[in-house]
Amino acid sequence: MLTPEEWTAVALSLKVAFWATFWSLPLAVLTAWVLARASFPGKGLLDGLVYLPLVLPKVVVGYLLLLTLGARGFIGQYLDAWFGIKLIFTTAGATVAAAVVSFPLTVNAIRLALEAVDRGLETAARTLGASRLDVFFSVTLPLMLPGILSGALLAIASALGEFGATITFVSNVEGQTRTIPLAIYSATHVPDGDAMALRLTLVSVVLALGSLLLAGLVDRRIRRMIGRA
Amino acid sequence: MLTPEEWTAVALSLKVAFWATFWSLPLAVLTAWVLARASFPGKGLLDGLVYLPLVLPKVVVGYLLLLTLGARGFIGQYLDAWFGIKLIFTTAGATVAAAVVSFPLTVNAIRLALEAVDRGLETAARTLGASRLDVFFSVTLPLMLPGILSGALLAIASALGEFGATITFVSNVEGQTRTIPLAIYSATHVPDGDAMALRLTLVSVVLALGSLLLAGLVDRRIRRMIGRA
Amino acid sequence: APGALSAGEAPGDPPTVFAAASLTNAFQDIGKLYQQKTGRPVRFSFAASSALAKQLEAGAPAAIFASADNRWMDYTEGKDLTLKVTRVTPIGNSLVLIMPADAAKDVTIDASFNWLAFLGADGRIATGLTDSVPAGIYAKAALTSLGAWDTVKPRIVGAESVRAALALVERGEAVAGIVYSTDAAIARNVKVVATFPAGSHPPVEYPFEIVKGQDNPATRALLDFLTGPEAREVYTKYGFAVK
Amino acid sequence: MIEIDIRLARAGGFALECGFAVPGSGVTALFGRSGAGKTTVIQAVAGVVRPDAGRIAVKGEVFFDSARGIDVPIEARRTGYVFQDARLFPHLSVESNLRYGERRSRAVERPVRFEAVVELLGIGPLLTRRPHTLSGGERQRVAIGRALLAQPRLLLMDEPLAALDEARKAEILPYLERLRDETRLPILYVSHSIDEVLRLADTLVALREGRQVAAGPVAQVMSQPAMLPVLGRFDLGTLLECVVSRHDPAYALSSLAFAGGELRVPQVARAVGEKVRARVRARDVAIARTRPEDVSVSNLLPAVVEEVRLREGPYADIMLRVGEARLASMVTRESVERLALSPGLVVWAMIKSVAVDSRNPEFTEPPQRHGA
Amino acid sequence: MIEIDIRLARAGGFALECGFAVPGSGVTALFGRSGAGKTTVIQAVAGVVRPDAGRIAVKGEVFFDSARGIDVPIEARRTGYVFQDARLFPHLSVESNLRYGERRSRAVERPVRFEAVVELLGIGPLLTRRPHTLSGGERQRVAIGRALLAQPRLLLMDEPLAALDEARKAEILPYLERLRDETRLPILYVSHSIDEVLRLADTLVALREGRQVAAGPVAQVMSQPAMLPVLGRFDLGTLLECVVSRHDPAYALSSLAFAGGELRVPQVARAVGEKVRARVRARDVAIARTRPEDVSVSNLLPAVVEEVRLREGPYADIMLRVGEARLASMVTRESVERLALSPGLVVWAMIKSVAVDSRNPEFTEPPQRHGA
Ligand SMILES: Nc1ncnc2c1ncn2[C@@H]1O[C@H](COP(=O)(O)OP(=O)(O)OP(=O)(O)O)[C@@H](O)[C@H]1O
Ligand SMILES: Nc1ncnc2c1ncn2[C@@H]1O[C@H](COP(=O)(O)OP(=O)(O)OP(=O)(O)O)[C@@H](O)[C@H]1O
Ligand SMILES: [Mg+2]
Ligand SMILES: [Mg+2]
Repeated sequence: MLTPEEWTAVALSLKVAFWATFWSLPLAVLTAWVLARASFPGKGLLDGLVYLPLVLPKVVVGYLLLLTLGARGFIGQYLDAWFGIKLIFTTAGATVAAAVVSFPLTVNAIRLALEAVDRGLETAARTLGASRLDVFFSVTLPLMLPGILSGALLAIASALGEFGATITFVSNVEGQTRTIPLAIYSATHVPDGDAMALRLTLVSVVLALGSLLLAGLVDRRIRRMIGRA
Repeated sequence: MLTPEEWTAVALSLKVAFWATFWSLPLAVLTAWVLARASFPGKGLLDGLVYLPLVLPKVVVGYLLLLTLGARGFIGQYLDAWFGIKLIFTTAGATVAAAVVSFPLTVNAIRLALEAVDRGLETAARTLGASRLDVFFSVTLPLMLPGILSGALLAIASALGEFGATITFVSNVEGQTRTIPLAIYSATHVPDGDAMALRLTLVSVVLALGSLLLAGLVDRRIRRMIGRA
Repeated sequence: APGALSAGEAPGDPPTVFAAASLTNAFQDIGKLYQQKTGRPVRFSFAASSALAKQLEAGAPAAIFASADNRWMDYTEGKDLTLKVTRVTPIGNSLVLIMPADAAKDVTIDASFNWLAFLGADGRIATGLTDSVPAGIYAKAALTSLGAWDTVKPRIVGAESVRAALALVERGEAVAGIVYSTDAAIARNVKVVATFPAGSHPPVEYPFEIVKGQDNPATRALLDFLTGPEAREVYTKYGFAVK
Repeated sequence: MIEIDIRLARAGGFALECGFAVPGSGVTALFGRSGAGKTTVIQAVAGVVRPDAGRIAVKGEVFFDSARGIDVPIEARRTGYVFQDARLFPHLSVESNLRYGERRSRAVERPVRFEAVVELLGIGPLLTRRPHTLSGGERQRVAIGRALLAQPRLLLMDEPLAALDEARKAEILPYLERLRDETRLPILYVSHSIDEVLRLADTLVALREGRQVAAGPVAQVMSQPAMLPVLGRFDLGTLLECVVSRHDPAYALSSLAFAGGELRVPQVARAVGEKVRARVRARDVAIARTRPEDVSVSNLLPAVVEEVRLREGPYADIMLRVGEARLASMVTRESVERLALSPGLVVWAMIKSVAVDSRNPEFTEPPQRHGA
Repeated sequence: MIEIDIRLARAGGFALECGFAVPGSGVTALFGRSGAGKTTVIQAVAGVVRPDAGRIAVKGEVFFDSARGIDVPIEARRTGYVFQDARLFPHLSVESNLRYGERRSRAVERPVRFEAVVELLGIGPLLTRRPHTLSGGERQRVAIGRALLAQPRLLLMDEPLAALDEARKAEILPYLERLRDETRLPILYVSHSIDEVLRLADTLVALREGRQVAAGPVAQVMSQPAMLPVLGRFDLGTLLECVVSRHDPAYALSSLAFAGGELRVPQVARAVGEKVRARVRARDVAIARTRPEDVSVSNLLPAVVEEVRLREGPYADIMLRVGEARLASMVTRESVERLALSPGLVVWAMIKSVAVDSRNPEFTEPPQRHGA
């Protein structure tokens, strides 16, 4: 059905989408919490910064990543020198690109869920002796779960579809950074690549529906758990 | 500061982002409602369909739009023949592309907000004589406003950053379809275009921050209005 | 917006030229000259040749298609979208090897050139996507004919456009790049260290054709202007090989 | 006529089964302990939960009938539901909350006036406020007003007064009584307070663990032995059907004639000849062997001891016959011995205080039973 | 010692200003009409709202002091707060809700046992359920249990029993009393029910429109004229400080000696010699000019009329002197004339029923006042 090369792209896409979501989720929860609950000078700026990857063309986002996290980038050089972390041309870099692009979506979904959490319940938890942090993990976070799930789903979906930032930042290195969208992109630029593009598009669709189905199941279970069903 | 050409791109971007959001919002609210509240066979499919533009590379989305809504497209030909609506090369087409790409984000934000609405209040409204539809407009919708706002913001942001689907669907025509991201793309193909690309990137950033600021103000007012402040 | 929906290709609109993105700067200059001379404006749409070809296929009302390689022109011809009889190929390009200006060392590319020594331990070489972006396709062809493809392939990074490949070399992220000479000419901080032998790859050509149904005197005049002497001057200025 | 005959099982094991028919006007109290199923019954009538099977009809209009597949939508039932939790709309001001249902009622049918409700509930100063700034009691008052202004054809009240102070309760109860009498609005009323129930209700439905223990006119139900575990001991008493016989404006007193004689009570707002109901709590009835002279107790009635029931603890229940009527009294066992109370003994009943309910007498006719 | 002296203004115009110091153990009732500011005071103590200025200290520990910039975080205050709305965690089972605070308390300090609380509140069958499937009363019971199990050093209860039936209330109150006595847990208790207040409270703080009307020991506060508008007329009464003088197990009665003689009451669970408090409602006191013979009323005390106050309506307030004690009585104006009651007249007070509160007598000592 798929060529080995295409299977590689599919596997890589899944890997990138999973890790991008996995790593960005905790940070997204933290950011959402800060944006929804904390108030400090410069919050508006942080807010803007978070949504920036959404509003900028993805190619520009990729270019900015290149400037900062490339081997010669002003952060990237230290990542390499100090930790031996190389992002450019690597799967790790593709993961970073996907994470950055999906970050605003994740944060937004989680933030909405957070704002819907009844603060009266948080207050009640504190009167029962729970510290703010404890309240967050024992009350706020469980009540936010549907939102976090929704955020994760968006993150995975957009990571699966991410193209512009990835190709600009880490280019197309076979087996390293060549995700499904890159493969599709290539296919659409070859005069007779339509069949391949279609096959890969179908794979994307199946992946998307699959993850939605899974998310739906998990969601229903969570809702039953937190008594919102 | 900006060249007339750049101003055109900025104005066009704003126009496209605004109208894309304006037209897709009601449909997004309806879709979110159906996904959150109704249950019917094939709902999973609809769910998947909604998220598709997110999971597919934008270039593919644009290509699919071209296939369906282009002048020879299987819907597009009737749009033209029956209503005289031409999408290809036109701002209207760019608007459609932006709307399609941002649709999943909008739906997701609105859906989360909808799920957070206390159904007990809807029941209360019905005991007071309000029909389902009436309840929706008088109780559910106002309580969803922060989510809708958040969805609109995401829609505007992603419309401002949309590139792949637009250039593939409606090409890159100055004054018609050359939005900021396309202008940045063009700028990178011109010698000394870097300065222009940078300027336009800055404009994007300013627009993003501005709309966030505006959204924040509106959001605070809405929350005060619905007693969630 | 009612306004947004009604905008379209009205009869009085200027003709639209579909041009490969690499022609952006040259065509913009030529367009200005054309308007100065004839008083008639021209509209351009710059995108990847593939995207433009697909748009033509979907019924985009363009007048002229200027492709960055023959394959897509053959494609539109084959679909009966553009008129073979109007085909002209006024310009070409050459494929060059570039390096960051600060690390540049002139080399000669031939069958015996030691790519691995040239690239160093883990150096990368940037070019367009080797199966879709024209520059990348030519690079692959050239390396293959030089017998170096298999050794170099793991080091190749394919960018979404020649410009992106250029950026990787400019930034020093890649040790070298394979791009068109025109691209190298407009880039700062990179230096051409070698030109690929002309025979190592199919000629880089930019075929122009008139779109079916648009073959009228006005379009002909425009096509003539695009291949005329004023245009040739502009092409030269941007480093194209004028034929 | 309100006919309810439903079965409903809930996840956690609770099952409701009850069937009763009560008059289509007047107040029907649903009485029972926490978790007995009172709210569930109310919800079924409102259409908020759907019974597994059964039938619900109000004044001849069928709301639900599983046999005939009828299930009228919530909004078409027009049941003014006051929820146990107030459920005010957070996005609307107090005034808009109040107007919500009013706007949706037919203009020609608005017996409940906005100003009257605001005045009565003392919520005038709150009209521009948002619900989240209200105190618990204020919220409940607004919820009551909102339900009333929806001009319902049936009022469902789920412990509406629990969050209110005595003074406020004392103000609202007469208004509900007036509403009941003037608009003939039937009211289904859930309460834990037997005082509230006795004051307001014509009909009583007692629930216990989802089962209907008793249903019928208050006076009749209250005397059923099945009610003993439902009612607390101190709340036992007697209901007397009376007719206003005389007013004594100088002392602000009225006289009520009943089967056993005449009662002097604080002035009632009913014309002479009208029927009223008086409630005498057993603990408010003392017994004397000889007629006490010069006591402040206004009501001294000759009586015969019918029955003496000694109970655990210090108390005994004495049933007295006063003329044609029966009267319960609660005294200490010590007093029973001291006075040598035994059936047949002729005594005097001293009634220290009487609660009079000026209900519209036509509602006291016994309803036809239906169902379980 | 619980010292509260706070000022707080809310949007909407409401301003709270109150200052009182009450003993650091025993029950302090916050009493007042809907919207008086009771919940606001409780919230300030819990740390849920921050006063504009003032000081809050519990047992020497300062929770809040605007002058010294102290504002202890909510969780460090360990106030077991039972909210007016139950606020159960929807994502946790009933058992996990109950355990939530328990887990977060220090294991060495757990006087309140899980099993005891579950047993007492009758929530054993609900342990595996989710909050959204509970009835209103069940929810409130779980909320009470959750607060108790957090092993608080102070219990804040905002109308915790309003949603409960009389029988359940009657079960929970003694447990709270025991808790109060055994763990010396101070309780701040908001209630509309003067009966509940009198039964539970040692100290009473009365609020009216955000102002403190009175504060101090219950007996002292209840007799203040400022309390008249706060209390309903029917709730007037007298509190008598008594000593248990004798038990009469045969009749399940006890005798209490007080400054005016002796009272016979249902048996109290206190040893002879212990102090208890008895409450006599004015409406439960009748007056006779001559000693009535052979009446079931157990308590007949010689008295002297001190004052006669005629009121509007049918009633009059009579102040009696019984030995050293004073006793309020409520009779009809008609009786005043019929018996020719006037100051100086020697009469008999007939006390039909007495509510006795077996509180730990050491809590009745007057607290030091502080602030406003
Ligand atoms: N967040 C708020 N903003 C503005 N006003 C408020 C707010 N919360 C309470 N109030 C007002 O403060 C006053 C006191 O409220 P509080 O909740 O303390 O009353 P309460 O004595 O507990 O009454 P209830 O018995 O009805 O619960 C009320 O008039 C109320 O409307
Ligand atoms: N959604 C539900 N799922 C499962 N059980 C439920 C649900 N709602 C209520 N119950 C159970 O049904 C029983 C009756 O509940 P209901 O709310 O009718 O009681 P109630 O008589 O109104 O009690 P209260 O006076 O405490 O409000 C209770 O035992 C309750 O736990
Ligand atoms: Mg209930
Ligand atoms: Mg309150």
